[in-house]
Amino acid sequence: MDEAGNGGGNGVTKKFMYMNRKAPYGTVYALESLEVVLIAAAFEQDISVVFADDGVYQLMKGQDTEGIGMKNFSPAYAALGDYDINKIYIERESLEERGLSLDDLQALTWEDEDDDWKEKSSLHLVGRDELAALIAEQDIVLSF
Amino acid sequence: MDEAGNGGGNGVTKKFMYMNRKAPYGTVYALESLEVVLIAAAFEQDISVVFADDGVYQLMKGQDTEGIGMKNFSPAYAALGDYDINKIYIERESLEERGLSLDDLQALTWEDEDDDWKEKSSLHLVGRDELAALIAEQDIVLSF
Amino acid sequence: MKLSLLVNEGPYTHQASDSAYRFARAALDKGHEIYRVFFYHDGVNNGTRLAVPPQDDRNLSQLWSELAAEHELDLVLCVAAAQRRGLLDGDEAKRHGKDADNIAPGFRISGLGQLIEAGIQSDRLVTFGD
Amino acid sequence: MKLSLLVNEGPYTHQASDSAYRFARAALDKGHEIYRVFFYHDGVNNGTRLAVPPQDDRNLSQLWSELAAEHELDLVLCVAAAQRRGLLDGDEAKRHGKDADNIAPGFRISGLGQLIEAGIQSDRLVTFGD
Amino acid sequence: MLHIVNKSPFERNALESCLRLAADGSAVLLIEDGVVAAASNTRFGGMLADGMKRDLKFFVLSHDAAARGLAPERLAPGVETVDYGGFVDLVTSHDTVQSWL
Amino acid sequence: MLHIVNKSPFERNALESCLRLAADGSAVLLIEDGVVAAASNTRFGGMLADGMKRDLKFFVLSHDAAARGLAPERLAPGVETVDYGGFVDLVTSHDTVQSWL
Repeated sequence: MDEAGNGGGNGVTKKFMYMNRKAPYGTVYALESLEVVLIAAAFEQDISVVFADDGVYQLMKGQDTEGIGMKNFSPAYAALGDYDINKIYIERESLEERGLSLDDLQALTWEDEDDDWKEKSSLHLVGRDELAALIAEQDIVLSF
Repeated sequence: MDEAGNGGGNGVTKKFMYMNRKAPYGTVYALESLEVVLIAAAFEQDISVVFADDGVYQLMKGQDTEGIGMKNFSPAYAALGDYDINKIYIERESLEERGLSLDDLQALTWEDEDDDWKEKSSLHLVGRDELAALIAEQDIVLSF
Repeated sequence: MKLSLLVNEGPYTHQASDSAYRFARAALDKGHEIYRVFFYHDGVNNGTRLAVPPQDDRNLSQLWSELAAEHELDLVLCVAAAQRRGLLDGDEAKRHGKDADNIAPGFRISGLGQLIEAGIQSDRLVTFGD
Repeated sequence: MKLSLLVNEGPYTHQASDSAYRFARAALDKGHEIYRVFFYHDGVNNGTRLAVPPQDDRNLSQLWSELAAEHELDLVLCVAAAQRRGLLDGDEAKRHGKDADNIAPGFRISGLGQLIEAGIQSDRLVTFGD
Repeated sequence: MLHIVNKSPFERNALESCLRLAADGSAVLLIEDGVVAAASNTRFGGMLADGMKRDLKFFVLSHDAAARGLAPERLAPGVETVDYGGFVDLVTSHDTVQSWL
Repeated sequence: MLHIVNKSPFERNALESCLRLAADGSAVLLIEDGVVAAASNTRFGGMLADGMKRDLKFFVLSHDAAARGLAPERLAPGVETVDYGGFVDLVTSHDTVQSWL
């Protein structure tokens, strides 16, 4: 992440949303989106990450990629909390349509510095109206 | 089409079906599928070409690509008849679902050597059951 | 206005690069500034100088190179995506012990931070992809 | 049995090349013959020797090259698709006045007729794509 | 906000997801294969009409519609056409642009 | 005949087109992102059950299901799992193979 050094922010803070709508492994978008978010973490911006449609499969527990010869990158989502990326939204309807619940997804947490470093969940289940409102207030939406 | 020279058939005749399910221009599959069919014409095989789902847009009349800076390859479909490729199937339900009829598609014809070179239509509107039966009797189905 | 573009697919297979190119030209015609064009995923394949499309077809890499030369555009290929897919400049090739490079004039290779920075510095970021 | 494969997408972006590679290995393990692997559309991008994926990731071009060497596989890149996308062997590069080539060992460039011929000569043709 | 959809709604779910998550009053631009959603006599014509009822504005990139043989008179009522210049204007006149890939 | 579907039915129409045009008695193999169609508790579970009534046989590539966290007990009843070797056997035991790209 040597790119982070250049900062580039000039003090501007924008609301960036990363919208993930694809299943992992069938295409590279999930992995390369995560790479963007991890780089973005080093810039002092207001970051949200959304998992909607087939994007919810990216967080499935128990991914085992040995048989397909690809790297299982799902453990890397845990790093989001280390970078204080804790606004992670799961669209409720997408989850339900796939017969899934939050229990099927890996837990993602962060430690709240302002609350005695208490460990809190970064995952927020949102309905579509709430998600629509969140999208509407962004400056940048990147869709993968 | 220098590749055609090698023949390669050794007298074997197989039923090849080329199934087109994508709109033209948004992706290259329609164009590169047509290139395969035109090459395939030189091999002495039993060829069918299908347009189903968004593939039916490939034959739309009046395509004008000047604005998008891409070559309009729709006139090249007319060459299919010159190669005696006359089993061109349009799935009726796909056409209707898109609010289209055969009149919206370019006419494709061939000249029947056994019938005093009469010009005949190569386009056959087939229902899904009929198309399913055609698919089931192929040796090779290539999907684009 | 200051605009940046993100191009996520290679030339020909998807229309993304064509659309982005035409959008860029229209924006420049209207007097806007293109702050950066960032090529990610298969988009890095736009940066090859080895393409030989048919005579009657457009050469997208060349169109981008020409537009960059004319308007001093900043065309950036993501280094990680480019390495995975075999797009290298002279330095990258040397560094990885490869015997050839293939990047086209007007393109440079840099990190993903350049995409984020483009988002911050530009008034708009428009994505073209599959 | 005699099998041929058609690979329509490049490495990494879609799983097609991975799936085809694992299928080919499993078929060879079972004693089948792979008559040909034909790379079309973006599939030609599998044939680059310039890819430098991360250390902990697979290198698909190299995996194909190795499998070809081990089993004398015929790996064919479609010439028209390859030219459009900047995949060239030494002869093609010279013929088109390009200063570099980038094809990997074990791959050769030929016409679409090789796909049809593979369909005719093989007992099965299996397509992997997007 | 400007939403861009470049895929056919017959093939993919991008337009549906876009319409589900676009706030009332947003603009939706159909480009590339997405233009086929704007044809008047398909089930998506109705979906666009429903969108208009909640103040969504629909635009079609004329060049992409022409390439696919969709003449202007085939487009659903209320859909406006723009050229690449109009595309640029839509981008600059909305604060945020989202492409539904 | 063996039909191969590699796309999620939530995202694309490939599975639907396949089921529409596959003759009764065909085999359908779900690979790559297509495996999510085999989860038991979605609307596609019902679509597969309808297919089985007309003698379609459904297979899922186990490695692709595992990669996406779909444990075997999540799969719809009647769906068989195969590994890459089983994929090869499906190809050799059917006269024709069609991939629904």
